[in-house]
Amino acid sequence: MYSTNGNNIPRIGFYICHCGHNIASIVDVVEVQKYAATLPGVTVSRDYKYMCSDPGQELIQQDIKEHNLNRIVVASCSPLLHEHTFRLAAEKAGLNPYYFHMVNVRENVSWVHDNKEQATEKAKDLARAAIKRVFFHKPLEKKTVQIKPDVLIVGGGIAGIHSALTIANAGKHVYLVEREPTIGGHMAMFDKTFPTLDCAACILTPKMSAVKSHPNITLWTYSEVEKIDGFVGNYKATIKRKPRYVNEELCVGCLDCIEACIYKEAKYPDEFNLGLSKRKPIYIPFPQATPQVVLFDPETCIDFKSHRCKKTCIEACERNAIDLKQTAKFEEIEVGTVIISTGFKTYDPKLSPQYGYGKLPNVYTSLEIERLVNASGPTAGEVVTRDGKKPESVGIIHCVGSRDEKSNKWCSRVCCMYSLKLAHLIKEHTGAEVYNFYIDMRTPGKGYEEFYDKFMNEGVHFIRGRVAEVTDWALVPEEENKLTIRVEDTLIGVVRRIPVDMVVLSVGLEPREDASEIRRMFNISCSSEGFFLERHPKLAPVNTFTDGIFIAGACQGPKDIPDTVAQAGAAAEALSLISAGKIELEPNTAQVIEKYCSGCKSCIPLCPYTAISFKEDIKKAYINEALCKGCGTCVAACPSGSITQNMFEDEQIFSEIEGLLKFAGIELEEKEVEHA
Amino acid sequence: MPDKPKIGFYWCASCGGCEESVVDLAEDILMVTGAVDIVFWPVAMDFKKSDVEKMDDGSILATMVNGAIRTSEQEEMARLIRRKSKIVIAYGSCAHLGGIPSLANEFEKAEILKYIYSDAPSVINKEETYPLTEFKHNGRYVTLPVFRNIVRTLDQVIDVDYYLPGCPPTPKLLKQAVLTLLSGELPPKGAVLAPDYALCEECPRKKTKPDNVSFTQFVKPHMMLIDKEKCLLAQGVICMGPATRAGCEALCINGNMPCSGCFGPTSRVKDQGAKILSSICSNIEAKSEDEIDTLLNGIPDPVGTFYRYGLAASLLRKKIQEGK
Amino acid sequence: MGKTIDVKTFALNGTANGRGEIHRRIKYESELSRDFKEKIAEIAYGEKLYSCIQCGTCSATCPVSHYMDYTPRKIIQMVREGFKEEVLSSSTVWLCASCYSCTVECPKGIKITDVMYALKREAISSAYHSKHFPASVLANSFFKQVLDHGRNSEGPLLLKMYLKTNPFMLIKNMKLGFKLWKTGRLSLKTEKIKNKRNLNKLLKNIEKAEEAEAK
Amino acid sequence: MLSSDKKWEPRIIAFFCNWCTYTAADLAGVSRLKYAPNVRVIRVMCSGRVDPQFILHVFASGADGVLIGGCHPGDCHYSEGNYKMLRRFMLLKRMLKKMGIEEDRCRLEWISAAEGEKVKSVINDMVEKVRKLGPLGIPKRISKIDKEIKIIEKEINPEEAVEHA
Amino acid sequence: MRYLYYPGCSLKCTGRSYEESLLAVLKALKIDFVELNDWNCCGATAYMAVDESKAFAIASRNLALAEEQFKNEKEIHIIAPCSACYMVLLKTQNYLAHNAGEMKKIQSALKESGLSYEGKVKIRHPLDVLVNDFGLKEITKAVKHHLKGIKVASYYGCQTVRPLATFDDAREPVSMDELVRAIGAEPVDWPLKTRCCGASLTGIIEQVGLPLSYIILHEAAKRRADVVITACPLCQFNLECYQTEINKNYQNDLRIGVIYFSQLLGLALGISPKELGMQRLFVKPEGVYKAVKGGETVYV
Repeated sequence: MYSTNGNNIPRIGFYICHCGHNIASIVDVVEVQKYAATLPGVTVSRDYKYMCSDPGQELIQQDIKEHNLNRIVVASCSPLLHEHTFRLAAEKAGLNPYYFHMVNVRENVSWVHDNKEQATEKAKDLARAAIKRVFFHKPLEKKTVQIKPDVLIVGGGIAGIHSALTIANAGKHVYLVEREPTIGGHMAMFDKTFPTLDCAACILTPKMSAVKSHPNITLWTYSEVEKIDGFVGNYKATIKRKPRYVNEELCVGCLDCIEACIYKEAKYPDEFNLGLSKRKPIYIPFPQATPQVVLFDPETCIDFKSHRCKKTCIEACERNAIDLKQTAKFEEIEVGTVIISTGFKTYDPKLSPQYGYGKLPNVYTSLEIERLVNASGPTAGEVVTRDGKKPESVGIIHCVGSRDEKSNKWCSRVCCMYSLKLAHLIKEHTGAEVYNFYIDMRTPGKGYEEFYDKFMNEGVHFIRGRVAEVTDWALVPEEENKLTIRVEDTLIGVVRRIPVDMVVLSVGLEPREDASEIRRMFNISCSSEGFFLERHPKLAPVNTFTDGIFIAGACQGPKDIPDTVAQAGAAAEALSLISAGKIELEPNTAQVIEKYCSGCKSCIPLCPYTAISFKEDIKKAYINEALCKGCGTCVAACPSGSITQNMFEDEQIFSEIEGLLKFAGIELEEKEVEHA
Repeated sequence: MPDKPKIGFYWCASCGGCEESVVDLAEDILMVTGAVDIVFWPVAMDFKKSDVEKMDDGSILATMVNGAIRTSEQEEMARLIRRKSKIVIAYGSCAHLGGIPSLANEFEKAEILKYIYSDAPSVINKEETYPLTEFKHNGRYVTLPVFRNIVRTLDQVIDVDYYLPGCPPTPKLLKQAVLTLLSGELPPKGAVLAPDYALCEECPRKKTKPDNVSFTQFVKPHMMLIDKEKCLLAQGVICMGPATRAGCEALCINGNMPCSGCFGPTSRVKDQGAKILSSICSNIEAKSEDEIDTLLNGIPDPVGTFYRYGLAASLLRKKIQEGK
Repeated sequence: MGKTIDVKTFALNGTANGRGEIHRRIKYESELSRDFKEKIAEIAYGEKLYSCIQCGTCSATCPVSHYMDYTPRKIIQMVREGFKEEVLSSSTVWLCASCYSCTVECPKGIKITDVMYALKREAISSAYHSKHFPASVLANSFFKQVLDHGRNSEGPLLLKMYLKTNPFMLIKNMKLGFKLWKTGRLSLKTEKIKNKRNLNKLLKNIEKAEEAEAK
Repeated sequence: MLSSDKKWEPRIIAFFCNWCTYTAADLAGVSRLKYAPNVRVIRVMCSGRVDPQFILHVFASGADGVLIGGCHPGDCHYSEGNYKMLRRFMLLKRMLKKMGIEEDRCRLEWISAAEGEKVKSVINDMVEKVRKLGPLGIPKRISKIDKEIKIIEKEINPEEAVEHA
Repeated sequence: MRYLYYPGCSLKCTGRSYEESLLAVLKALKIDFVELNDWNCCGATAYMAVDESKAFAIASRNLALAEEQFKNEKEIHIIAPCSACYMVLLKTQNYLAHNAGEMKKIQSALKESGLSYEGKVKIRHPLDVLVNDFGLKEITKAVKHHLKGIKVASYYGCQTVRPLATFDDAREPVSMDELVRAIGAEPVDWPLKTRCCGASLTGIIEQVGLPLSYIILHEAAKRRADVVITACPLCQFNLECYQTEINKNYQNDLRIGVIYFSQLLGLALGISPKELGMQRLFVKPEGVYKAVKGGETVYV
């Protein structure tokens, strides 16, 4: 057990951090330190350059021992950042870590105010409130829960695939759930990858088949997470497996059924090729699709519409794999951790009508060009315009749907590099004059600037200017029957009109449309642009605010392939949790004080986790601590004040309020110190 | 036999019901009068202030003061009693929490006087005559007590040792209190001499309360036929029971009326009204602001409903006067 | 300021016809007006000009930028950097036709048309303003007419402008004017509002408020 | 010794839920957004923990305003704590109005973890609105009223006055 | 609902036929309106170039007059047909709504001159009123001559949809095209709907202004438009009255009718060209006249 250092009389250690200049440049830390020293209960008051550093922590530990401190208050950054650090420091010195309280004078004070005097006043108030609050702190025991070893990964793009393999190779079981009929994500659509220009399929397909054949991976494609409940270490998920109308176990991917389909010609737009080619109602997304299983599109299959098809496909299947009566299946699984790697979507350039996408046929998105230049794409790698002509000149417009207040404010990070790649590939395939229109060229990364340099030497035009419009009206004869790009060549300061045969819009990366639903389902947050929010950009980049839920890849923000793969860190985090076997949770649970509870049942329906039940034998409410997650709603609602919450007791909050308001010029009576 | 302990009763701003409750002891009053000397009880016996002033300080064992403090005279008497008594007990809701009189704290003193002396429909006061605290009559000054700006609980004026809650306290509680006093085994100072759990605990309808009270409407008792068996909250009637100290043995509920909160909150609650509000509102079913709003129209007077006996003792104490 | 070692423009020997003129293209910090950008940023949403990324969308979308001596993009940068003299004496601000396409297209939400208005006002109140540039004369004549009559009468307005700037234009446009007059689309009558006093009072009050504000 | 002699500044206490609004306030900090220094934040796990007693206590202790920040409806980390707060808040507001406390002094806002900008605008807006309303100063008002008993105490019974201060 | 009508200076002069045709259309469709009493110049673009505060002040006088004249009406909607007036009034209103300091200043200045403005006015473009309040279906019902077979290039100009209008898209406006479709004609899909006509530059710096008008007319003709319709008196003036000058300068034989959308609509509604002020045109829109004469007459 921890020493309480004779906690009947609080002996408080108060520490304020300079955080270099971060705090000290706005808050007069010495003044706060001196002021705190005058407050009742404060035994030691210090200011220090970096409280979170080792010497800073040692300072606290030494004081605990030397001055017999039994309460610690540190005024520094946000508790979301370093509360844990300081608790640990106190614990190491033998003090129960819950005798510690943190004051946020950085994010809440020095970073958001510029009036030094007022900021210092505010810091003093916050310090006083905390000092008053710790009088009522109590020693608490941490709560630990077991971690189930299985992992759920949502999204089978390169991020999900890589994480799945990492975890599976470590001997843990993975459920990989992918919405589309195949894994591979956006990367499977690419021809080459920058900056090495190696073939995307050559890197990706071996990994895809490794996923399929790995004994530790259960792969569910064409499936979605329907529901998830529970808490870290103990999640229960329901996976909906949409019907493919083909038995996955039986289908070997021979594709005879596709051949046999009564539609002799493919006539429906192929999703994987973005509509640049056609498919039949029974199809496989692309030759290397994993798993190699065909599926039906009930929207276009005659039998689904009229029930009058000859069903030649069924006849053709030797393994009797086709089952037109198949329905959705639901799988229930229990996992300890979840990795969300749902990726991104590209900006819809129809929202920027000045570029004519959807109206002018020879305006393409970069993703469409990826398919066009791809040897296994709709044109077998031949770059031709929609009217079948080889373009003589091509304009690539950067930042479409990026760096624009009207669409997306952010830089999508990958467009400069993939535009360079496409410029090269188009030039290679067609020999056309290629123009790149960019605002700023962003090539930070290993080998990236060299990549840029190479294509400048290849004779690609680089025009610094954001294109105002792509139009089909001609001002001069050379523009007749061409697409004209109007742009200011800002490095020269002259407006130019450049006629081209093909325009490529380098569309930016956006959150998926349903990111918000996923966020709600998994109880995580999104940042303002809609990408999932990491717990901390540097200290916990793949963690979320919900324990046991990690994020990887472009669902967290635009990322290229190397960075996405590097985020297999999410897998490492999951593995480290699994190998620890258990996790400590905040002991901020609520309890009913049995002797005071009148059994009014007001609290029972309030708990979203059904942690509160009514004990029929004694006619009183009871909180199951294992289920309680510490929101405190029942505490606030208990009409007779008979529920308390650890770490957020009424007395603690009342004292915090009083502590804060003493600056109002009202001397509130110091509360009598009460202890259990 | 040594002198019997001396006991006093006094009333301030109250209805007299508390005095009545003493008589409600019935034959037990003989037990009380047998055990103590009642040295001061203006409602029943003719004592003058000067008689009390003559007593030695601390010579009364205990005085039970009922009623809230609204005038200077009540204040003066409270102080006098404090000086003469070893123990002062705030008797009944008014002394304890301000009681019904403290609902006047929803208004300014001037508003009250104006209404009483000129605006009330039964009043004709064309000359706008208002009571004076001092006037000359036949060459002599006559004074009246000052009407204070706020209604106070007894402990907001003097130091109070114990509280006997209720409007009025039940004879059972009074008897227990007297016996406790006489036993000499005194509870800690400041104690409320009633159980420290809420009324539901002793409510006969407790078992009929569903696990999930989800309010879809609020009705006032006169608007419906109340089921005599079923929990009132389950019927949509605002019952203060869950936020009110037990001890009355659910008198009102037995009369098929909801608890209106006269025993005040439990010791762990600072503000009874805020707590019942929190509890009831948390369990409203509606989610949209419009729906919630419509539902809340069923509680037209939240202050009067939730602070019927306790406005003076509430955190806000008094309505904020505008423009200050 | 001390003597400067270089001159702004000089002619090469024997090429004084202007073709061989050489211009100095250096700007010294002392020649800049540092407070210029703040003055311009005072307009509504004016501070947005600080976030210009110099992408040139404004210049590219502008229907008349190819006649301007500095493109709108350059103007923004010059304002930010205090090139007051060049900006206020440029043709750019007077060529702006207020079509607002730059404002709509700007990816950073800069109200470029409003910036141009602010520059027009600055130019008029400063010494850099050309008294004979027709666009500014038109603006001034318009201003005066509305001040005097509350309404604008196109006939007298154009007449005044041509007289002040380029009487030849007047002769050239006589035919058009006659045709307009014949079809009832032009009159030399001056339109007036009834309650002119009310308008004058309003403008006086605004003036007073402005003065009070300036103090 | 503190601000009583200085120019009055609004004093606002805020209760921010740990998951959304407190995180948003951190984001505002990390983004170095500048806002009025009049708000002191108390962190709670969920807006559902905000007991109406806290709000009344804040007012009674001398603050001029209370701001509660929770997750947007549907986004609560604890599923529905914010709704519970909303319901309490709506009745509390009616009650506060009856008790003479202006509507602008008590505010409930949904601010998600991403809305650092909203923390700034809400705080600035609230500080301005409360500034317009002027000080609430309940303790001062009460102590002013309570002077009446002390004065009379001395007049009537000079010797009593000493006993109870 | 009754609307307030704010003509603006141009509609009393070069844009006379815009007023004539618009009012005739409103009357034919039984849209109730009354002219704003003693309105003054909106300030237009030129005023803004000289004095910002005064520009907002004179524009706001109109808004204040509207509030006075319609003080008993529930809603105050001002129809401002001239693009510049529409934009300036809208801008003033927006500016005052978002700038409390300026609003206060203007309010007190107005007050001292016996007026008041509270921000209750809504500024409406006639296109907005016709398409969104009156409704395209109702317009189709009222059509007497379906203008079948004629191709119409809708030209919105700059300030009708930029930068503040909310009734249509600033880059790809469609309301006029929808109107064209509603009266049976065929809208031309072309990219110059909102490109600048040269505005006041055409009159003062011909070398800059004329080419702009030329580009628009050229493209409309190239896309085989029978007529160009506009919603702005200055656009109409530039595109129509300078056609001779344009032909002289750019050696072209351009001859394309440029009329107000209200004139086209008026013809479809069976109003005589004279009532619509079409005798004032320099370039007669022959194609349109033919369609009216030859088109089937529908009696409702």
